[in-house]
Parts: sequence; C-alpha cells; structure tokens
Amino acid sequence: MENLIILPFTVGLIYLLGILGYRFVKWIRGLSKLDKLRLVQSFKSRRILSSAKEVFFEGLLHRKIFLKNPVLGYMHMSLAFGWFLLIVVGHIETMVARHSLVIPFHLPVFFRFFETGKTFAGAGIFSLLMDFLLLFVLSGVSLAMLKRFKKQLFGMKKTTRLKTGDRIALTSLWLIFPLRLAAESMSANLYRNGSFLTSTLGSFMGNSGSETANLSLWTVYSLALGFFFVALPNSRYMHIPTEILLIFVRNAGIKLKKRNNTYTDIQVYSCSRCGLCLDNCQLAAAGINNTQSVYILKNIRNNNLSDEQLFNCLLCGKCQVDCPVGINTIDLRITQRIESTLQYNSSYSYLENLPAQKASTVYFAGCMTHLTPGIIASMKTLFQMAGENVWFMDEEKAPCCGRPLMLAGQHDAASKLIANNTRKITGSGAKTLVVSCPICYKVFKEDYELGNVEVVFHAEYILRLINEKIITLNSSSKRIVYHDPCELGRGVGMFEQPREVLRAAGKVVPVKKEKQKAYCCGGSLGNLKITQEERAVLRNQAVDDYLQYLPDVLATACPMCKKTFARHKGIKVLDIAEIVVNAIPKPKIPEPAEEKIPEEYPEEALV
Amino acid sequence: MVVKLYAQLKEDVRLAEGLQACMNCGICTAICPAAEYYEYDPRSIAITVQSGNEEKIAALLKSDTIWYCGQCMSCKTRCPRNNCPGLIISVLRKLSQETGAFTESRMGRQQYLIMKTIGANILRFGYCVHPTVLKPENHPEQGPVWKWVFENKHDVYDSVGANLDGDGPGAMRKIAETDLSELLKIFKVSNGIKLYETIEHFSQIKAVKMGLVDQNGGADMEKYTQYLLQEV
Amino acid sequence: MAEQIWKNTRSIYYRKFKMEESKTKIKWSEYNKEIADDHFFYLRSCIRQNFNPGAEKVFLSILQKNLNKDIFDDPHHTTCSGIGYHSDIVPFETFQTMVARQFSLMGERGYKNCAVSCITSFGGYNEVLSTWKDYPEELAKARENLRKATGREFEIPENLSHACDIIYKFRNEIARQSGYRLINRETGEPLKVVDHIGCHYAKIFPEKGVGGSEYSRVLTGMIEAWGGQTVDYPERRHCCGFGFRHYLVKNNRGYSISNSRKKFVSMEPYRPDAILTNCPGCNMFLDRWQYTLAQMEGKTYGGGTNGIPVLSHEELAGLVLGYDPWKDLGLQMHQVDVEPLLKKIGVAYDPKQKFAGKNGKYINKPLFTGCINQNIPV
Amino acid sequence: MIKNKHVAVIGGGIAGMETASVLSNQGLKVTLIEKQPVTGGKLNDWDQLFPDFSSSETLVTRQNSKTSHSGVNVVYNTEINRIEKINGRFELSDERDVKIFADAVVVASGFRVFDATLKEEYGYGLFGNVITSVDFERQMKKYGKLLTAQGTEPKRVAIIHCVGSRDAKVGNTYCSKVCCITGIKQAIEINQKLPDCEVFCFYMDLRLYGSKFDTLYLTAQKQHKIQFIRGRLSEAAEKPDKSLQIKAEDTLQGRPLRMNVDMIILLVGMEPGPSNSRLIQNNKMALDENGFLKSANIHDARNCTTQEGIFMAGTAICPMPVNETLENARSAATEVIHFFENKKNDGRF
Amino acid sequence: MDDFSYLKLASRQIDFDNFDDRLLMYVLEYEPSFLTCISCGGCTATCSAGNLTNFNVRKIGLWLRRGETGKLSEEIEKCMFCGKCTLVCPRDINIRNVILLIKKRISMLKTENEKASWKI
Repeated sequence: MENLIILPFTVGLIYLLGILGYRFVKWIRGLSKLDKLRLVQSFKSRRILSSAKEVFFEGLLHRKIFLKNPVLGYMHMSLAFGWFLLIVVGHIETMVARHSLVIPFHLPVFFRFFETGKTFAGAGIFSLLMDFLLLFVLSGVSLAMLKRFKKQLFGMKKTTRLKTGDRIALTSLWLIFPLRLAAESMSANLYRNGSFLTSTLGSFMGNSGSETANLSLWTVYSLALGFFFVALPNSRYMHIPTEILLIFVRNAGIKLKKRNNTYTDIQVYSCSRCGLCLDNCQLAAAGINNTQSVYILKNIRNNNLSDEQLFNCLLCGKCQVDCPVGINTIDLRITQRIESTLQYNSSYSYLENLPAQKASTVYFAGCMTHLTPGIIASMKTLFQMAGENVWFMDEEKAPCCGRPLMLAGQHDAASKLIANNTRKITGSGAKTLVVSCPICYKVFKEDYELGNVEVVFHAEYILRLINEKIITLNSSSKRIVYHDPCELGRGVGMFEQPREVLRAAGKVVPVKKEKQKAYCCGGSLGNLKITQEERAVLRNQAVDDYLQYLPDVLATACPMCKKTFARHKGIKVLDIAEIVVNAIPKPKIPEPAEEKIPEEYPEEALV
Repeated sequence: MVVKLYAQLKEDVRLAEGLQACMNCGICTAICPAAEYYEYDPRSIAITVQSGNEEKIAALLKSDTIWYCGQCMSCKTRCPRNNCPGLIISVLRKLSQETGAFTESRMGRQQYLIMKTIGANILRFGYCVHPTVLKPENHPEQGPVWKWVFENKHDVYDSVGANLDGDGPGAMRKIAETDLSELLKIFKVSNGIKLYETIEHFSQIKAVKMGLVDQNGGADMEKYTQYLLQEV
Repeated sequence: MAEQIWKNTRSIYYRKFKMEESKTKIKWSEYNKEIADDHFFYLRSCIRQNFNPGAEKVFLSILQKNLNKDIFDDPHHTTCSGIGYHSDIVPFETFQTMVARQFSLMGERGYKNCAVSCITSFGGYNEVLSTWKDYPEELAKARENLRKATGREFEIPENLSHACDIIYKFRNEIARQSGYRLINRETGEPLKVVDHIGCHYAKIFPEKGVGGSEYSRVLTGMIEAWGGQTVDYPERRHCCGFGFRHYLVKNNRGYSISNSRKKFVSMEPYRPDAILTNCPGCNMFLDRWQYTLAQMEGKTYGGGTNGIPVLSHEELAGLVLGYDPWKDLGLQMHQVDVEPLLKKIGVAYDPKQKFAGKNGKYINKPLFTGCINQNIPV
Repeated sequence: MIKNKHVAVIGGGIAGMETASVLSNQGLKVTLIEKQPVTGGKLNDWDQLFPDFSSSETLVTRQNSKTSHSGVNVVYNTEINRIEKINGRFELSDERDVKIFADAVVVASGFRVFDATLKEEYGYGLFGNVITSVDFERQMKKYGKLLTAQGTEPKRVAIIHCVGSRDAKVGNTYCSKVCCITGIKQAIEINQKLPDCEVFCFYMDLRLYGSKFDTLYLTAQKQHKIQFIRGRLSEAAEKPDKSLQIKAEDTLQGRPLRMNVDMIILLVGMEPGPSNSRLIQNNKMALDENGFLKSANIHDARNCTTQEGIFMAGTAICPMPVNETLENARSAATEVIHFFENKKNDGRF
Repeated sequence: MDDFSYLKLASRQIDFDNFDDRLLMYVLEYEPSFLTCISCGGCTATCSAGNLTNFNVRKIGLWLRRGETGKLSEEIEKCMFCGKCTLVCPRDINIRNVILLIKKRISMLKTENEKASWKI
C-alpha cells in the first residue's frame, strides 16, 4: 500500500527515459555517415574528456553564465549542481544504509520515507549533508522565483515568454523541493530521522504530525516529480539532457552544412531560453522584439517560423557570443533561410563570357565599394606604390561576390556566382586576391575554393606594406575610434590587423563596446526586413556611443559600415585604406616607363 | 564622303513639320493603333530622331519598328507640340529605302511586295486597286460576295452602272494610254521610278545574300517573292 | 550648300509660323469650314469605285439631278497614288506631281472647286496644299516636274471639299426631297447610327473638317437631319485598321482586323442599326471584317447572323432620296445584307432584282451573304 | 509728401487687397476697384489651400478686414477698361465712364481659368463625370465630398495634369505652375473623404518646386495610396453606364494604357486675364509672349509695367500660387512707394 | 471554310481594369515603402546585374504595378541581391526586400498552380 507513493515518480521517470532514448537515437541516426563516424571517433579520442569536462562546467556549474552574471550563474548552478549532488549523495547514503551496491532505483528519492530509523553508521552525517544540499537547491529555487517577478535584480532586461508545457514543468519544478522539504520535515517529526533543517522544521509541527499527513505529503512530492518528468520533454527543460548530447556532438566537430539535419534539432532542443541573446540583440533598440534567436529556435521547434521573423536579423553574431549553450545561431538562421528559399530560381548566364586577365594580384572591390569610390582610389594608390601588377577584376563589369545571396539564403544562386568568379580568379594565374570589403572577404574565405590563391583582406595587405617599409606613414595625434565590422570581427575574427594599421597613422582609442562586443552599424545586408528608419536608430545608437570618446575620425574597414555611418551628420568616417593614404607623406609614384633604359639600344643610341 | 543620316533626314521638309520639339508626353502612343498591336512606341521614335544619334537612327532604319506605323496620323491631332510622328516615320522609311536598310528587317523587305502590286497597278491601270488583281484566293477576308463580284466582274459592274474597262467616264473606266503615259513620265521626272528601281536593286542584293538565286547565280525574284509571302 | 542654308532658314521661319498658328484658339464644336456651293470637279476614289461604284454614281446624280449642281466627271483624271504614297513606294515629290496633274485637268476644264471621293486623297491633297503654302520651293518643284513630264501648268484650287462635306452642306435640302426618314417603321423610334470618320478626313488638318477632328459633325449632321439618332461610343475615333501596308501585305492583316474588332466590341452594347462612314476604305473594311470576325469567332457584333450594315454618306443619302438599292446604289456588293435596314426604314425594293444583271437576267449569286452562313454552321 | 498721393488698385482679389492695405497703412490714399459686388476674387470659390489645407474662406476674411481697417476706399461693381495718362495723372474709366484719377495705378486684375471645352477630346461639357479642378473646389465647398453626376461615390478617379498648359493645341505653351500641387492636394482630399476610392494622377513631369510641395507628394504616395502614371491623357470617352474610358501611354514602359474611371478631374491652367488686352490700349503697357502683362524688367522691376507709374501685382504678371501672390503684392506696394520717393529712372527700365 | 490563320488578333494595351495584382498586393502588405517609388531609375543605374545585362530594376517595379507576372518572374532571376539599389534609393525603399517578396510570391504561385493542375 505505502509503496504506491512511488508510482507517479516511477511512471514519470520511465516516460522521460523512454522519450529521451527515442529522441537521442533518432537524432544520432539522423546524422550523416561522416558525422556519425566523427562522433564515434570523438568517443575513442581524448575529446571525450574535454566533452565530459564541458558537461561538468557548463551543464552543472554553468560557468559561462557565471562569468556573464554571477547571481544568475549561482541560480542555475544551485539548481543543476545541487540536484545532481542530492542524487549522488542520496545514492551513497542508501547504499551505506543497505550495505549493498544494488539498490531499488526509487529508494534514494523516498529514503526518509522508507528509512524511518537512524540505525546505520554515519546516518547523522548523511542527513546533515542532505539537508544542507536541499537548502542549497532551495536557495536556487527561491532565486528562480524571484527572477520570474524581479528580473532586473538579475541584470536582465527581458526574460523569455512561457508556453503551457513550460508552465507545468516550471511549477512542478518549483514545487519538488519545497515539497521534499515538507515531507522530510514531517518524517523527521514522526521518526526523528532529520537533521538541522528538516528536524527543526519538523519540531515546529509539534504533535500535529500523523502517518496520513506524512503519506500524503510524500505522495504530492512524488506527483510533483512525476509531473516534472512528464512535462520535461515537451518543455524548455528538454535543454538539460539535450545540452549534454550537443556538447559531445559539437566537440566531435559536427557542423550544419547549409541544409537542416538532426543537428538542427539537437541545437534547437538545447536552447534553455535563458534569454541572454535578447539582451545582446541591438534590434530591440529599434523596437523589434520577436525575431531574436531564442524565438527563432522556439519557432523552428514548433515549426511556425515566418519569413518576417527569419529575415529580420542583422546576422551580426552578437547573440552567438554569449550563448551559454554555445548554439551556432548564425549558421542555424542562414540554414533556415536556405530552406525557405529553395524554390527561388536564378540565372546568371550573362556572367559566363566575362574574360579573365593575367596578373600577379587580383583586386576585387565588391559592389558596395563601388558606392565608396574613396576606398577604391586609396587601394589604387597603394597598389601603385607597391608596384604590383594588379588586375582590378570588377572595375567596369562588376559581378557580386555571392555573400549577399548567401545572407538572403539563396545558396544555389550564390554558388553560381562563386563558380563564375572562381573561374576568373584562378584563370588570372594570380597568387593573391586582395579584398577591401569584409562581406566579400568572408565568402571568399569560407565558400570559395581558389586553390593556391591567397585571399588577403586589405587591412592585412596594408599591414604588410607597412612592415615591409613599402609605405611609411606620418603618425598623427588624431584620435581614431575603430568600428569592427560584423563580418570581419565576429564574422572571421579579424580584430587586430586593422587596429595595427591605424596605430601607424594615429591614436587608436579603445572603446567599451569593441571586438566581440562591437556594435553593428545597422547597415547589415543580413537583414532584409528592417526599415531605413530602424537602421538609423541602430546607427545613431552606435555613433552616439562612439562620440563619447571624442574621436577625430571614426575608422572602419567596411564600405557598408562607412556608407551607413556617413548618413550621420555628426561624425567623420573613413575606411582604413583612406586613412592610410592620407597619412602617406607624398606618394612615391614609380618612374614612368619611358625613363627606364630599354632592353635593346636603338641604333642611333649606340652611335 | 559620308552624309550623316540625321542630316539626310532633315533634308526632307516633312521632318520639320513632323518634329518640332518632343516633350515625351506619350499622347501619340496612347492612341496609336500600331502601338497597341506591335512592340511599337512612336514617342520613343520621336525622341530617338530628336537626339540625332547616328547609331540609334541607323539601327532604326534597319529595324521592323519604323514599318509598324499604319499612317492613320491620329498622332498629329493630339500632339501638344504640333508634332506628327506619322510624318517622321514617312521620312525614316524614305531614307531606309534609299540606303537599302529596309532589306534588313522583315517588315521592311515587304516594300518589294507592295511595289510589285500597288506600284505596278498605278502605272498599269491608273488606279491603285483594280478588280482583276484582287484575287479571292489572296483575299479570303473579302468574303463570298467579293468572290461573286470577281467571278462575274463584267455583269456585276455593268448591273450597277459602272464602266469597267470601258471608254469615257465612269467607275473603273479604262484609263487612256495618253493619260497612262503622262503618269509614267511624272514618275520618271519626280524620282518615282527611281524609288521602284532602288527597291528592286536592294531586294535583288538581299535575294542573292539569302541564296535565292537562279541557275546563273542571279537573284531569283520569284523565289524571293514567295519567301516574303511566307515570312512571318 | 547655299541651298542647304536656305532650307534651314526656311525651317526656322516655318517654326515661327507654327508658333503664331499655335496661339489661335479654336472652339471646334462651333467650327465650320468653307464648302463650295457649285461647279465641282469630281475626283474618284480607287477603292470606292472598285468596291462601291454605285455610291459614286449616285453621288453625281444627287448633285446633278436632286440638287441641280454642276459637277464634272473627267475621264482623264487618275489615281492620286495616295495609297502608294502612304505605303511609301511613291515619293512625296511624285505624289505632289500626281496631285498637280489632277489640279491641272481641273483648270483645263475651267473648274476651281474639287469634290473628292476618297479620304486618303482628300488628306493627301490637303497635305500637299499646306506644304506648298509653307514651302514655296516645293510648289516650284511640283510645277517644274509637271511641266517637264507633261507640259502642263496648274492652279491651286479655290476650294477643296470631300464628297461628304457637300452632302453635309445640302443635308437639309436632301431631307426636304427625301421620301424616307431614318425612323424605324415598326417602333417609330429614330434609327441608331454610329459614325466612323476616316482618319485622314480631319485628323491631319482639323480645320479641314466640319466641326474639327474630335467630334466632326459631317456625318452626324446628316443622320440627325434625316431623322436618325447618332450614338457616341468609346472607340468612335479609333482607326478602322486599314494601315495601308498592313492590309496590302497578307501577313500583316491581323493589324487591320484587330483594330476593326476593337471598334465593333466598343459599339456592340449600343446595338446600332447601321454604321455610317465617309471613307471608301473604312466602308469596305468595316463591312468585310465583320464577316471575317464572324467566321473566326462564330459570332457577330450585332444584327444576328447578318451583322451591322455599313453605308457610306452617298449610299445613305441615296436611300433616303429613294434611289434603287440594287440598280442605282449597288448595295448587293456589300457582304453584310442591307435588307434589315431597308425594312426598318421602309424602303421599297425588289429582292429578286438583287442579283440580276443590267437587262434583268439572273447573274448567279454569292455562296452566301451576311456574316454567318445559316446553311453551313461555322 | 507721399501722404497726399492717390493710388488706384484695379482688382479686388487677394493681390489687390494686399497691395491696397499695405499702401494705405503707409498713409497713401488708396482706391480699390472691384468688378464684382464683393472682394476676394477667385478665392471665394476655393475650398482648401495647398500645401497646408487651410481654409481659403478664412484667408479671404482676413484680407477683407485688413483692407477695411487700413481705410482703403473700395469701389464695387466697376470694371476698368481704360487707363490713360493725362497731364501727369492717370485717368481710369469703365464703360459707363465712371472716372477715377490717380497718381499711380496698380493692376491686380488676376487671371482667367482655362476653358476646358477647348480640349474637347477630354469631353468636358459633354460628359457629366468630367469636371475641372475649379468645379472640384466648388463641390468640396458645397457638399464636402466628391460625387459623380449620378450622385454616387466614385470608386476610381483620374486627375489629369497640364490641361490647357504646355499645349500648343490650345495656344498655351507655358506651365501654369500651380496645377501639379493642386492635383496632389485634391487627390489627398478625395482619399480622405472616400478612403476606398482609387486616385490616379496622369502627369508628364511633376513640377513640385520648393520644400512643402514635394513632402505633400510623398505623403500622397505613402499615406493616401495615390498612384502616379507618367503619360499625358489622350482622350476620354463615355460608356453606357456614364463611366469613362481613358487612354494614355505608360511612358515609363512605352506601352499604351486603357483605364475605366468613374470621374476625371482636369487640372485647368491659368490664362491671362480677359481685361489685359483692353487695359494696355491707351498707354505704354504691353503684353508678354503669353498674353500676361509685360514687366519692365523680369528681375528687379517685376512689378513695373512698361508704362512708368503703372504697376502690377499677382497673377496679372504670370501664374503663381496664393502665398507668392501675396508676397508679390507687397513688393508691388514697395515699388509704388519707391516710385513716389524718387521719380527718376534708376536704370532698371 | 477559308483559312484565316494569317490573321492574328492581338492587343498589347495595358488594360488597367483587369490585371493580376496578386504579386503587388503581397509586396505592399510586407513592404509598403514600395508605394513611394518615383521611378527615378537610380536603382537601375547602380544595379550590379544591370551593369552586366539588360536587367532593369525600375521596370521590375513597373511590371509589379501593372501585374505582368510572367515577364517579372523571368527577369527577376537575374538579380544578384547585392543591395546597392536599396542604398541609393532616394525614397529609402527596401528594394532588396521587394525582390525577395516577389520571389517568395512567385514560388507560392507556382506551387498553387501545381496544386490546381494536380487537382484536375
């Protein structure tokens, strides 16, 4: 009869394990052959250890959140790690009590109900420990409750909105530990098997305690557990088990490759909806509040993702930086865009007969740069000074690099452009491809296969010129604030080269929001839905912040950023190339050809 | 020495009448029957000629475009600048024929057919149209009544008091030789015959180009005619 | 070279002239043109005499017998070559000389007023006259050409009127003499007639048309004078689609029929009893295209299987004056039967005579008349 | 010295009233001569003014009170058709030879609205649903909204620009300057009263000079869904249901376009005032190439006619909108004062 | 009966009273800024594709407004999505999104049509 209390818990647990098993198997089987192999390899290799470590640090201790926000970190840690310890210590306690390594799986959960006497050795210590741990968890729970209603205390602007599944899970989760406390206290009251917390609480109950009350309390506790287990797979708490899988899969080096596969699901289910991405997203400033990664992930999971949400994102990558679960939000979103535009047709036959020109270096300015002729002019000057034999590939007939299409999800269309440009670049027999636009740079780096042609961003190129003393700059005392373009900074991780270049020309003022934390200018090609007015809000937000540092010039390394900032009347914005050329004393133009001595002397010259 | 096309166009007094200064309002295209049926836009033609751009004019002379106009002159009535695209067309067509450009376009080549029918009729009958040449097989749209008229010409014209091929006055009377010879002389002195010959000349060159030749390698104008009749 | 400079100065002068002209404001609805009163030199139409010879015959007889005017039908005059000119195989220079010859014949016979049967000719004559007015050198050239070719001289006519202008001028006199009114015998309602004005009547030179080009009164004036009712319809001013080179070349005729069709579609809702035209070409095309469209589409745009009868101003005048539909007017040469209209007006006619020859003997008859052959369904 | 000078102002429209009241406030004796029994001229028929949709009635009332307070002597029901200089003074007379003598004259006789029946292919006067922009203003003033001849609410309206302007066919080769913005104003008014009525503007080029006008254009597109088709109307024809079939070219596409509309509003242009030709008879005044009064010098003597001592104000000079008319009227007043202060020619003439 | 195949009935006149506005309405729903187009042609002038072939963004907009879906769906395939048009538009119209929306609607129409034909 009494054993019936374990029923809700048991049913819940079995259901949970069943679902988890089913999903994990489905997901792993859904991976490509190669990815499965990767996974298996990773288990054999040492990666397993690093994964385990990560699981411990991120899954239980929630280190990332700690770094970002200690209070929030503690909350998560106390819940996750605390519960984990309760289970572990509980088992040990039971084993000690039963003098056996094999124990009924439910016993540790209802130990204080069944184990009425303090007969075994160390019982006192154990109950003390368990009480302590329970208190630890309860502190987390109370914080969680507090967070719900007073998120500001946690330094959070927003928390995610809840669905019914989540509500059930949340309430049952919140109930579990208070109920456990109540039940154990009641037992303590009856059998004196508690410790400082439970027995004290029990003693308050005086002689009101009774078998029936005890039984009912433990039943409710069991029910709470059962409810939680059943609700978990259909709620955001699914992220707890999924995150563990994700860590192993990710560390196995598995990536999303332009199309959805079960790795999408693993990432989607790993999202704890902690809402950190909400705080990082600039769009909120422009009043766009339903398109952030957390919502996209949610909508993918409930597959009701609209174009208006999907394409209303700057793809600046700031949400990815702080994601505690380490979900690759950018790839995930681009993949969804690809999926949503599969039907779209494109035809670029008109590109096919564009000729390639022999040269040692190819310069690709890119579409946007054609709207900032200053950059082109500067690059030309620099090439001239370097005395390079450069083919300005898109000077007149300018095909696009393909990145804008990628950002718009039209992958097949982009590949057509890529194929075409590849043909010409390799056809030119050049060793180097110089690019002055990060948007192009990213695609050339990641999606082109140019063989032995080295893709160089103009910042790197200029830096070489400086280091090789091909150009020397008059360093001035000008205060320069450098704006990291999204595609260049978070996009390909190039932060230092532009700054080094600028240091040669002026005083680079560090700003609070730079590098990984840098603003997006608002011009982003990644966002197809945002209005110009909204873009202006983002731009002003960034510029107003930069203006606090009293810069003489705002430097950037992206024509798009330049164009966007240029629309703000209050700041002077230049590309690094322009700044460099301005800082060159007087451009040494190589002597005109006719002055060079000809190979063969003409007759009359010999006479 | 090369005479600029635009200059040649301006030689024709009808250009001054047809094109004073176009302001691109499109009122002509709006009521143009040809614009409705063909890829044709009198406004843009006026603008092209006004621009005086030699390449564009040259292209125009070679194109089907100038042959789409139906010469209804509805454009003349409406133009707020007193222009007349219909007249501009006449001038362009004149030059297209004089330079041989007309053989470069399907519609242009048809001038040969018209010259051979209407052109011939004028000098042969003194009329543009004559019952004997309006063969029902070439004119199904003329319907059974015309077929009946055609097959019973003399009785029918007689019965309505016409004077088909008769002497003296009256409908469809025979035009006297003396009068016909006057017409021929007029055509000779006023470059009418010259135009016929020009059309013939360039059409023959085209025929040869197209390989429509007889056994001696000369242009086979019968084949050419058949080709033009089929060409769509 | 000098000549070139002179030409340019001419065209500059010419522009000035145009500016002056452009300053004049004309209230077209009240506009009347000058139409000679008597002594006409008749100029026939290639198309009209070919397809509706009766019309021209009756026109002459109306002027001579009914209005006892003097009009001369000269056997020596010929085509003006206007169709050739507008299909661009006849140069403007030649066309001017051809016109000059007609005027020369007129002068020879002592006439000063032209009565033109053809709208293309009418427009052409006007174009030539206006050119001669603005460009005397063109006139000189025409004189020289004509002299060289024929030794003829010529004078510019005092008055140039189209046949329909003359009928219009005397419409009330005709009404007085007419035995019939354009009123439906059964219903007593006035007959609904749509007019179609040939493009070259007034579109090129609005001041040469009665009431200008947009709402020329020349045909509506007759209809109303004779008791009928004119109905305005959206595509009223649209070209019939002759388009010269477009009808002349078989493969281009789609242009012609498409434009005529546009008109029929537009007039259909008004259920007209007849179409009245002043242009020989339009007259023939609007008649024939109704048949062709019916054959292509299996339907007519009014008038059951027959279609809407198409008449010219001479033919309508002839009818109200009681001329015989067959012997005099030769309406049997129309594809669309006129009988329904004759019945409505109440014109007495002998069906048996329709296909009878001069001396009454039966000629033979068309496979069928009207637009759709009841015997052979399309 | 100026005080006892007498100035006659011909025309009691807003231009005349403005000049008169300014001069009178400067202490001159001013007679304002109006042919109608009331002052205010054309503006009495107008409903709302562009670009701010303010009531024209209030403006006229303001002008009237300004005029009466400044002590201008207003003569009604008198149409001057003769100005003659007789021993240093000007003699003004009408057909009933009422005579007025003045030391200086300001002609503010205004303009005439183009007679749309001259453009007969548009069917004004023939078809009930073809109205002019002036009729529109009257309708709005009277009923507060646009109604078809059948008394129904139009579902689709076409507004036609350049009617009687830039058209050699009616003898006006100049631009009337105010029609484009008037059209946009009226389009917006239609949309405000009849939100589900489509409004199309047929234009050749939109001449929306200045800051306010183009903003109004943008608003018309953004808020009021007004559609603009680049092409001049060729003809309008009535259909059995009294709706209209119109034809134009979509010149941006180079294709003819046909459309059915319930109503057409013709933006009729401004023509020289009918009295101009009479007024210049017995003095040295002249007309310009468009028939408006000729300025002695278009730049710095715009308000001076070619007759010393006779000045002009407002649309007698050329088409101009209300606000410019008032500015122009004030500048005319300064010219008059300048004239009295130093009579000698300062080389502007 | 006579052969009238040589007679083709045709009209290329834009009939404003019945045209296919499915694309237009969709675009206006999600990108109302398109309403403010003044056909200045700036987009066409800067267009990367237009620089390489006869692709005309201004005309795309025009065809959209005139319901010429056929022409549109063919022409639109040439767009490279570089976004220059959006940067130069004097009316700040989000042209890049307009193009995306057109493509979206066209693909929707295709599937609709497929469904329709599949039903039959």
